[in-house]
Amino acid sequence: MAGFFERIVHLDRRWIFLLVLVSVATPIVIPIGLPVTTTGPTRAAFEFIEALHEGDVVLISFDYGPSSAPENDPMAEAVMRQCALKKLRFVVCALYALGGLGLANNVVAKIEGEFPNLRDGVDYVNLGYKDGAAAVMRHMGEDIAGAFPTDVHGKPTSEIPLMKGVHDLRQVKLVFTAATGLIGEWWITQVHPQVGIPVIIGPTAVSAPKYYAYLNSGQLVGMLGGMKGAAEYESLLRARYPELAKFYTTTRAFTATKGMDGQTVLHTVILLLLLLGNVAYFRQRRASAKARA
Amino acid sequence: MHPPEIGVWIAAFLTIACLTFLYKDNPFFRFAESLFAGVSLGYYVGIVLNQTLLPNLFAPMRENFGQNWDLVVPGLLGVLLYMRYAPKIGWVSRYALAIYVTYYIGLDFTRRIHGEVLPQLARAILPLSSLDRATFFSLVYVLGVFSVLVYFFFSKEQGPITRRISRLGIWFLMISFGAAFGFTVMGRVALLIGRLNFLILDWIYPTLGI
Amino acid sequence: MRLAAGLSLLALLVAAPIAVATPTGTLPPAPPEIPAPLSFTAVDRPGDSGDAILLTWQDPPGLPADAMIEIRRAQPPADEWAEVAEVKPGVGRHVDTTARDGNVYRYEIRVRSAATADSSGIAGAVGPPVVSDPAASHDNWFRFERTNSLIAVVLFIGIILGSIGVARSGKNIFIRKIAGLNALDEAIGRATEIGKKVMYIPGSASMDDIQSVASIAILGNVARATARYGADLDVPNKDPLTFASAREAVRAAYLAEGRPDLFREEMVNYVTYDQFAFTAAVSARMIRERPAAIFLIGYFFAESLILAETGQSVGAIQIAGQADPTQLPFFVATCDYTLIGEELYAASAYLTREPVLLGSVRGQDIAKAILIVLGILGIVAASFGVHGVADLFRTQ
Amino acid sequence: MNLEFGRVTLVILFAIVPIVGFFLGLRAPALRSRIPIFVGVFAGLIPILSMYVPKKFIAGPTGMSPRLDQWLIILAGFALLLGIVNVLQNNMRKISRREKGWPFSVVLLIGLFVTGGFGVYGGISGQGIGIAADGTPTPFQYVTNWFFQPLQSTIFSLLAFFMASAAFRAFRARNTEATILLVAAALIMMGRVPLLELLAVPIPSLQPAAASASQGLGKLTEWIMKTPNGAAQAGIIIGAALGAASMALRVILGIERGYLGLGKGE
Repeated sequence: MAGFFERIVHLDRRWIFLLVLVSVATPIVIPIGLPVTTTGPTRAAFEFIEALHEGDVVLISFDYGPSSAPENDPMAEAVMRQCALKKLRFVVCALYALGGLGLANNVVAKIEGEFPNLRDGVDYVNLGYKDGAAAVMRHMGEDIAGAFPTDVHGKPTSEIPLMKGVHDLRQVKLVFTAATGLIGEWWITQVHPQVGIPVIIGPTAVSAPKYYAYLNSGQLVGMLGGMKGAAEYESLLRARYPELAKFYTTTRAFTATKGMDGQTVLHTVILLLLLLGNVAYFRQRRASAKARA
Repeated sequence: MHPPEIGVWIAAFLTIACLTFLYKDNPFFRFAESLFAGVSLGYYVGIVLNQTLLPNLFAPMRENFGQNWDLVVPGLLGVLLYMRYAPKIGWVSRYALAIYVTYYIGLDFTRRIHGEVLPQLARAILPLSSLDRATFFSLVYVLGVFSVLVYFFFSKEQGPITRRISRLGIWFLMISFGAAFGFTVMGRVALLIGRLNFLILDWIYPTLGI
Repeated sequence: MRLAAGLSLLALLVAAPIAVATPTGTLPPAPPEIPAPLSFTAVDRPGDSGDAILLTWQDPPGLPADAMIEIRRAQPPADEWAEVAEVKPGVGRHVDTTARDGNVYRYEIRVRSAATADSSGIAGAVGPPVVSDPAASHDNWFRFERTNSLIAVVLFIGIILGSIGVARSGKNIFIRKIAGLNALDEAIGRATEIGKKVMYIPGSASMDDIQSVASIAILGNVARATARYGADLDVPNKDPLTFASAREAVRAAYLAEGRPDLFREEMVNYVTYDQFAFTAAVSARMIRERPAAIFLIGYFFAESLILAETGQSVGAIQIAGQADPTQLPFFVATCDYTLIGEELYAASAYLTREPVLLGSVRGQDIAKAILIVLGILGIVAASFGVHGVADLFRTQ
Repeated sequence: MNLEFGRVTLVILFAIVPIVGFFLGLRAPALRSRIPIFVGVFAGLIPILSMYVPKKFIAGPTGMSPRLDQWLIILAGFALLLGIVNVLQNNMRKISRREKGWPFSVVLLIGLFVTGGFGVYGGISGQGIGIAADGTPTPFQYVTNWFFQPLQSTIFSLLAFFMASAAFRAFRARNTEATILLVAAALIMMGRVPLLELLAVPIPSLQPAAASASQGLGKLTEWIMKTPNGAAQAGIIIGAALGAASMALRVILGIERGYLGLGKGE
């Protein structure tokens, strides 16, 4: 037995890697469908958007790249669906250099397909990508058309019907940033102080803890923390709008809710490993103390 | 269902080659890693040229030189960076670096005090008068902020009281680190889910015709 | 279409006073009177960069339920009124950001009831207008709402410069032990003994982040130690400007130690600009070359754990350092020592013991002490029911 | 020619002064470091002033601070070539000396030239680097989609494995601090996912209890993240901000100048 624990304490990490691979791959092939409990920051974000009025303008900023797409894509999709259902008008932009635009285009195309009534330029507009995130944000605070002279199709921003009456961020009711790194934080530390616009952030799980400080200080309205936050948002959305269920139950497409199955299994596996590691550690320590005595 | 296109096969091969690094270093990984280093650098050549230099430097100068004549200067400063390869006058590259660094550091300076120190302090000023759960939570918060700050005192030898407070600060730090670690596992698993989704849903299933 | 609406508006405007003057009964009932907004002013918006005029007013009592406030503007001497905005009641202010500096404007404000005929009986009836004094926008010299932040900045600069002055005058300054920095020499020494290299990664950020600047300062000290011991140094870089700085710093360190012969250009090398391509290449380098000591100091992002776990698996002594809290948990879990937060910035003072640097660390401590005292005073005041203490520190 | 005050000042400070400095520096070596530091003081003061002085010439949309921002984005663009030169030097050397693993240097250079070539072609031809006018991806986009992005995402996803191995090794209750770390991590991991529900799957009668316990755990997680974690983060942020601001001051004033390769008193 002591030999077993000895081996566990110094376990080759490749066994752990194998375990991780198996426990994440299995639920993709065989889904479980576990329930999701919602948390305060996500509910705050959801209710804030719910309280907006028809015709209000929301800015959705794609501040992430393909590497965090499994986390951020479902957030952007969920918020856009909510805007479409509530008839909020949304302005899309991308400030992340490495593929933010491609992701924005994908998500917009997907939502266009789901809501055929949406009119480009009237109900939403895709302004495309602009380099120099912080400077662009500050510029948008003063003049959106100045920061983005044309939309993604090359149409002058000032001629787009939606942008009539939307000169700068002061006429926008909310910024939602799906973000992987610093850019999301700049919305809070630079744009929010500049124009006082409410900000909701959808950060990757890793940066989420940092934003609690901003939630506490009131600089942030709400937050969708990582894939769990996205899954929570999906479940809030499905509860409020049953007509959305069809987007969240197809077998081929990926949703954050499905991702949570793999998450749960792997979290369980890691916790069991922690338990095993500690039991082994104490057994071994006792054994070596005995040996010394 | 169409069989996956050649691009999917390339991506699948590179994905698996990278994953083999977990087992051990091997020629497939080394191939993928070298290719990645080259492709990524080439990628940024394309990105920087098309998304930074063309729209910010060349296009404005070509379209309206009168308004943008001053952009000659950053172009020249950019060239100065390469002067380090000229042995005698390598020192002129310092100008470019000094301007770049101090501008952003200046920007950072006010951002730290204006955007971080003051708002975070404002947040820690909480009334602790009533006896309820909210006050207890506020007290925990206040203790946390100030004990961590005490831990960061460098120039004063710790007395018995400050030593205890700073120990408390370390405990708060440990809670925070543990919590943040646990919180992050999710995000990382999400990435792996993304890759395995690709391998299973976009490559294996279509190849097998499922 | 718009012309027709305008004409009918005009007709209404003309008709309204007549309707009031006529005795009731002979004509259809008079429309409910629409009140005019009160205390309307138009002034330059204070504390901005110009091109904006601030309009303020008070909603009059007895507004129709669906009324809007209509704002128009004219440029004297011309008397053509152009619509600027229509806002909901209850706001009481509007900023006209379409104004241009150097122009003089007059603004007119009036209440417009609903445009549809069925809600109040009259289609788009408007109340009497109130016209402002002429106003012009200009840029200003100070943002008053940032007074608190300016005071803080000035105070901070004063404290730091004062402490540096005191330190320069020769006062001895104590600095507490920082374990990660004590281990630095030991790690380099061990690398020299077993003939393996020392790897120093100055983060993934460019020189626009101050953590990179701090890391380069520490790198200077590490390079001096490797020059002294004769250990091999390897500094792979992600950012080209950090790379340029790092090379200068290492070269200067070898020169300062009198060992320019040991300095090789390849010690500080560039890998690639992509975060993960960099990570893959450097991790692979760790596995292949098995450095004895690895320093991960600077601003790291998600790559932190891949680098540190790989470094751990090759058995290197690892010292990490980062001021931003996001990656600290991973460094704490995988590295032997971690410089946490402010420790990163105190490091160069600790390593060099230069009075100027020690003085500024002392200044930071004084600033912290003041913050703690202010915080506690604020909490006491807030607990005794003084409102708005925290607002003194909120910035805009 | 736009000769706004702010713009002309920028050109004088950051072009004329360096040019004069260059010629002076040829004769007086001491000025080779002093004038760059002097210029740096101004570059550092501009953004600080623009924070409080909203005058057009400094903080307006084309004022000194935003304009300098635009300048430096361009400067940073030039810097990439600095790195590329170094990569070429290092790999060419490996290839010419037939150092161990030199074929991989060939792979690297092919990747660099092909991808970079597509990017340059896209820029010069006006085709761009995204989707071409006919809706097909440009060659650059093709390489991005099927080479660059899968590689990037896969290396990123290695973190899932490393999280597990790091947690297993590091989270052991060796002492008080390590125990706190372990307990906090374990609690949060439990609270973040419907783990109790998963464990209750085989026993249906326990499921409601598991759900409510899970809800409670979720609340606890939220509290830990918000209160003790939020407090520690705020403490780190405040301390680090003071350290950063003090360092910034030293850099702007030219006291700290290791980043220029200048030691004390050089």
